[in-house]
Amino acid sequence: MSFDPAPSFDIDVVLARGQLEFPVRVAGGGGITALVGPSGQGKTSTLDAVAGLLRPLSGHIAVGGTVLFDAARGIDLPPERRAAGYVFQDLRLFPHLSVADNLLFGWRQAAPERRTLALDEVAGFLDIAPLLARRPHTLSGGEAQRVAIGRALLSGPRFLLMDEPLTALDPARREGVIALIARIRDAFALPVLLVSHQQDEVARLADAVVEI
Amino acid sequence: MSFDPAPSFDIDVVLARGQLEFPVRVAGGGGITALVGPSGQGKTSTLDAVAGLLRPLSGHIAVGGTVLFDAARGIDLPPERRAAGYVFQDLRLFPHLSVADNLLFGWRQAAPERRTLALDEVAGFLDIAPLLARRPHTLSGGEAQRVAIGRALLSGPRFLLMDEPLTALDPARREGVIALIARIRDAFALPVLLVSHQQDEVARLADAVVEI
Amino acid sequence: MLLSAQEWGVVALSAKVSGVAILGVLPLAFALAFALARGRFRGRVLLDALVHLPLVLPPVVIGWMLLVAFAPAGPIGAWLWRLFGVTLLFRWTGAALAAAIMALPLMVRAIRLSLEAVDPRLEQAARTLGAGPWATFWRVTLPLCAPGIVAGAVLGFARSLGEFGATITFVSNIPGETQTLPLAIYAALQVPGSDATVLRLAGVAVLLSVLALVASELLARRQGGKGAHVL
Amino acid sequence: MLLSAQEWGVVALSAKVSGVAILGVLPLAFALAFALARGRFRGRVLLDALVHLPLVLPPVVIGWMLLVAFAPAGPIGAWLWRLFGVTLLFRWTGAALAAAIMALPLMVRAIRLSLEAVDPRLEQAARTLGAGPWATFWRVTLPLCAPGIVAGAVLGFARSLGEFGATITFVSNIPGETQTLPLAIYAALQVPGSDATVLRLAGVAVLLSVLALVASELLARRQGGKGAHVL
Amino acid sequence: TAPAAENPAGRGPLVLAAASLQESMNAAADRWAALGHPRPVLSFAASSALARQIEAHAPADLFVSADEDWMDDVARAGLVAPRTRARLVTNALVIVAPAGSTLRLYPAPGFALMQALAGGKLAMGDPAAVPAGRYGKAALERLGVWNQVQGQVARAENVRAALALVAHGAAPLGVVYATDARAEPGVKVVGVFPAGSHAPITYPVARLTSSTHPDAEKFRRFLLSAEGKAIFRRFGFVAH
Ligand SMILES: Nc1ncnc2c1ncn2[C@@H]1O[C@H](COP(=O)(O)OP(=O)(O)OP(=O)(O)O)[C@@H](O)[C@H]1O
Ligand SMILES: Nc1ncnc2c1ncn2[C@@H]1O[C@H](COP(=O)(O)OP(=O)(O)OP(=O)(O)O)[C@@H](O)[C@H]1O
Ligand SMILES: [Mg+2]
Ligand SMILES: [Mg+2]
Repeated sequence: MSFDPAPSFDIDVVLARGQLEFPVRVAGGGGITALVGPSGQGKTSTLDAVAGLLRPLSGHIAVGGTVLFDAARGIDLPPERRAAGYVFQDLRLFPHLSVADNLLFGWRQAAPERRTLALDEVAGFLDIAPLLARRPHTLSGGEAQRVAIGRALLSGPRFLLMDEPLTALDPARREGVIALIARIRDAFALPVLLVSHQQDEVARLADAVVEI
Repeated sequence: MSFDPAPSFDIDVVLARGQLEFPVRVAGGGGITALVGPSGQGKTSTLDAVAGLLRPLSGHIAVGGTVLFDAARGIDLPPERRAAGYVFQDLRLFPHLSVADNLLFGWRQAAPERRTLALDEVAGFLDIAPLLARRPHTLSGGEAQRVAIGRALLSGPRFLLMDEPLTALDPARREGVIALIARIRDAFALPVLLVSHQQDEVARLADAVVEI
Repeated sequence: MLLSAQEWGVVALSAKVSGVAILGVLPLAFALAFALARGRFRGRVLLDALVHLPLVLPPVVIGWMLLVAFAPAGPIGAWLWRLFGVTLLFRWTGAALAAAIMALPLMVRAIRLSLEAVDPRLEQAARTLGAGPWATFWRVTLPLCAPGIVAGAVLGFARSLGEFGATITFVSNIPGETQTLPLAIYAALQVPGSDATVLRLAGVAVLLSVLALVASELLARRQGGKGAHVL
Repeated sequence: MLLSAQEWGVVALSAKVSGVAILGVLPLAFALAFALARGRFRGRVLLDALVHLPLVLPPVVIGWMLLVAFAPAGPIGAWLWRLFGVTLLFRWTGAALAAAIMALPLMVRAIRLSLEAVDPRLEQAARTLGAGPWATFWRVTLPLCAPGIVAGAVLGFARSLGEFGATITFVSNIPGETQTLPLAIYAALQVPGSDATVLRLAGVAVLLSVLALVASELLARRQGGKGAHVL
Repeated sequence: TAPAAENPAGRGPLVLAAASLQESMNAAADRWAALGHPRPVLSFAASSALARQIEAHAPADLFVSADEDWMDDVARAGLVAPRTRARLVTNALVIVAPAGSTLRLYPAPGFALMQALAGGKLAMGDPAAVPAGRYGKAALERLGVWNQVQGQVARAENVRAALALVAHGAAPLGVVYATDARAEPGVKVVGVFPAGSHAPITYPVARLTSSTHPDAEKFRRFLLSAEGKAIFRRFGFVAH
């Protein structure tokens, strides 16, 4: 595995969800940073904050040297300018679009030079090529999860946020996706923030582990 | 672990989903039967058929000696008379009800003699007691999954259908829930059909493994 | 806003007629919405068209049809009279019937829209939890389409408040019995120089509808608002 | 169904007036629905009440208000005449305006209901995928509330077809220019013994609305039907 | 400056006329067209609606009202062209019953209208709104029976709606114009109010100041001519 020497994720914020307020600090070394911790501790909230969907009460967020949020300096990039490839815990496929249109949703928005991957390639790797014409509600759990991963990868992201992206996959497919993520990280030097409860997964993939 | 000598799940059906038709055969020995297999192979469809949500093209389904479906004999119990405790892969919590009302939804429908568990007990074991007044959309992934498990357990089921019920749980909580499931199986002699991609989970829990 | 005693009577009658009309027709509206949203029977489009009829035809025609049907010698009127000794002609109950019929299509559409948005997977979940079709309906389907029911009721109430053509044609304009606000406004409009009366009565009508709107907003807020999305 | 050439003209005019009214007012209806569903500004209830106004007041009053506003000396009419040299008085465009205003509340409600059912999490997902607020609106929000837009358009079209009171008060009853189906029906109703004409014209109105209904059903089916639930 | 009425070639003057004149005005327009003129464009609605349109400066040529009050209102607004207002026709007030009735009433002071109703409704135009209702109420007051029957009155939107109530058996008796009774085969006249029991029922016509159509005045004069009045008499109006 190749390491990126620059700190990939530099997060130091206070988040609020409902009545709850909690501080989050992540300093990823580069490559894949695993975010682990008990359920309900704020992992998804952290990813939301990095993606620009949850505004922190204070602090700053930088990824690969780019400041996305800084309360003190009044910086708060809107989500669409952060270019996160976010695989949501609850997937959030677009019900009104076919699988192919879901996959290409971000790709079509992206600047041409960021379209580093092609639909066929991703669909092949994720084994979802036969599903392209289907609507999301006809997919099995694991199929939907792979489509969500493919959609994030195809959007030309500058970094990946993956919230338990492999839970619904069988061991063989999980291997394939893990290999794909590792390959993409290396080929495009993409920082990845990965939430996972699977210790083996974390041990095999992560370059750094952050406990929340 | 104590074994039930009667075959718990006796499933021999042909299912149809979309264009697809596939045969499914499960003969569980008793206790917990694990259903494993690649994504999109029909595990969820099988559970739907046992719960009465997907009508097989042909064949029969019996659980613990009770025939739920038999195409030849024209038997097809409606879902509410099958008393399945179904933990859905997509959870399906009721968005208009509080967590407490979600948990008690089946309990309130159940005959008093089937109310073998109490809300406090289940909420305590699943560590969701502080969430009872909340609405489902404010829950984290793991919290929602535990509520879904609790709702199924509280409905006074005659058997459990669990579709990857532990994916969003941290290791500690997963241990707790596994212990709870084992305890319930033993205390009430409940047959359990468990879909899981986690080999360690399957190895530790399952009395029988069926490959699909 | 100062109203005469007689004008207060008109306002009270309007509120009564509209209220009774909407509450009375709500179950029918729901049943029709349900049939149109879920049913897969032949003649669905025909039923749909029938429900829209009161919108498409000028209200006076609807009033005229009601008159023909409910006249003492009419097909329904004769029957009502023989069996129950009641007639709707020239009665406030007839005004309520006219208002209900005119409001029906609006209510059906709103409820239907909400029903079609109910996720059938939640109904399945309720069934596996031991709820039969009826319990599932009461405990899941109905509460999930509450926004549509409230919207339909508000829309229907507003429409009832404004109902004129069918009412005056069917039950005529009898002070204290069938003279609702629009009929009083119409009467004022026919007299040269009574614009002030028209505006005063119109103001009261608007006030009544604002009250209904505010009530519906409060109801919707209590119902939980944004929580209606499936996790 | 045999219509005279003049009656065909009435039917064509009605279709034109209703079609133009609905297509023209649809963007406004959407904007209002959006503001009411999403906006958290002061005066929301007031705006809501204003939108409901055409329902609550008798149509004749709305027609009269339009007449006052769009008269050559009226606040809007004078301005229209000075700037563009047009007047809506006694013109089919005025009939379309009246129909649009009467249909507006129905359309706003239906669209609003659909908008409120759109899952904001999907809009968030679109944003993270690089879609700005506008792209998210066009590619996610708008298609997700298509059922409400179609329902609103159908409801509004039906209401426009039946519009009578505001129209005759605002633009009078001029054959070939403002005499839509309901006005022609009214004219026939005034002549004793012309029940057959009334029924024939009413039949045509119903037929027109059935066509609109069938078109909307086909549109809804193409749009994907049951697929609108979030996974 | 008010927009002038357009006069596209071949289009006649725009005449705003009370709805109860529909058949007779159409016949007059047909006759006028047969004489080689462009057929006038006729718009029928309630007199009140038409008067308000005129007062909003809608570009029209002639106004034929069902009562003098609304014509007065228009005149007060200065919208009637000088010396063009004239009485077009007059009408009589009658009592009608469903066609099969054998009743016969002689409206005179204290006549037995209440008994004739036998608990049913007396259909008439809304006295507060419709001219026919106003005349009817005045006549019944003059004959001293209004106080008895006023609780039984069904006030209809217009006189034709009152007629329909009787024709469909919803009301046993109605007070309508003689012209309406004549046109509806479902009713028969069972009594005629004496002319002195109410103010003369007149239909005024006038040219409007907004009129620009060259035929407008000519058509107005045609309506008031012997030939025009003959047409109105065919429909039961009184015209001298
Ligand atoms: N409505 C539908 N139309 C077409 N195909 C469908 C439909 N519903 C399900 N399928 C297909 O049926 C197959 C079985 O689905 P099922 O959900 O049972 O799989 P599964 O074994 O549970 O998979 P996973 O492990 O990914 O959850 C899948 O290939 C799925 O794509
Ligand atoms: N709208 C809300 N109102 C109240 N509390 C909320 C709301 N949204 C989230 N929370 C709470 O915030 C906490 C953090 O949630 P978050 O989803 O970030 O947890 P998580 O670490 O991702 O958990 P999991 O592993 O279960 O997915 C949880 O305790 C959750 O209950
Ligand atoms: Mg989470
Ligand atoms: Mg599955």
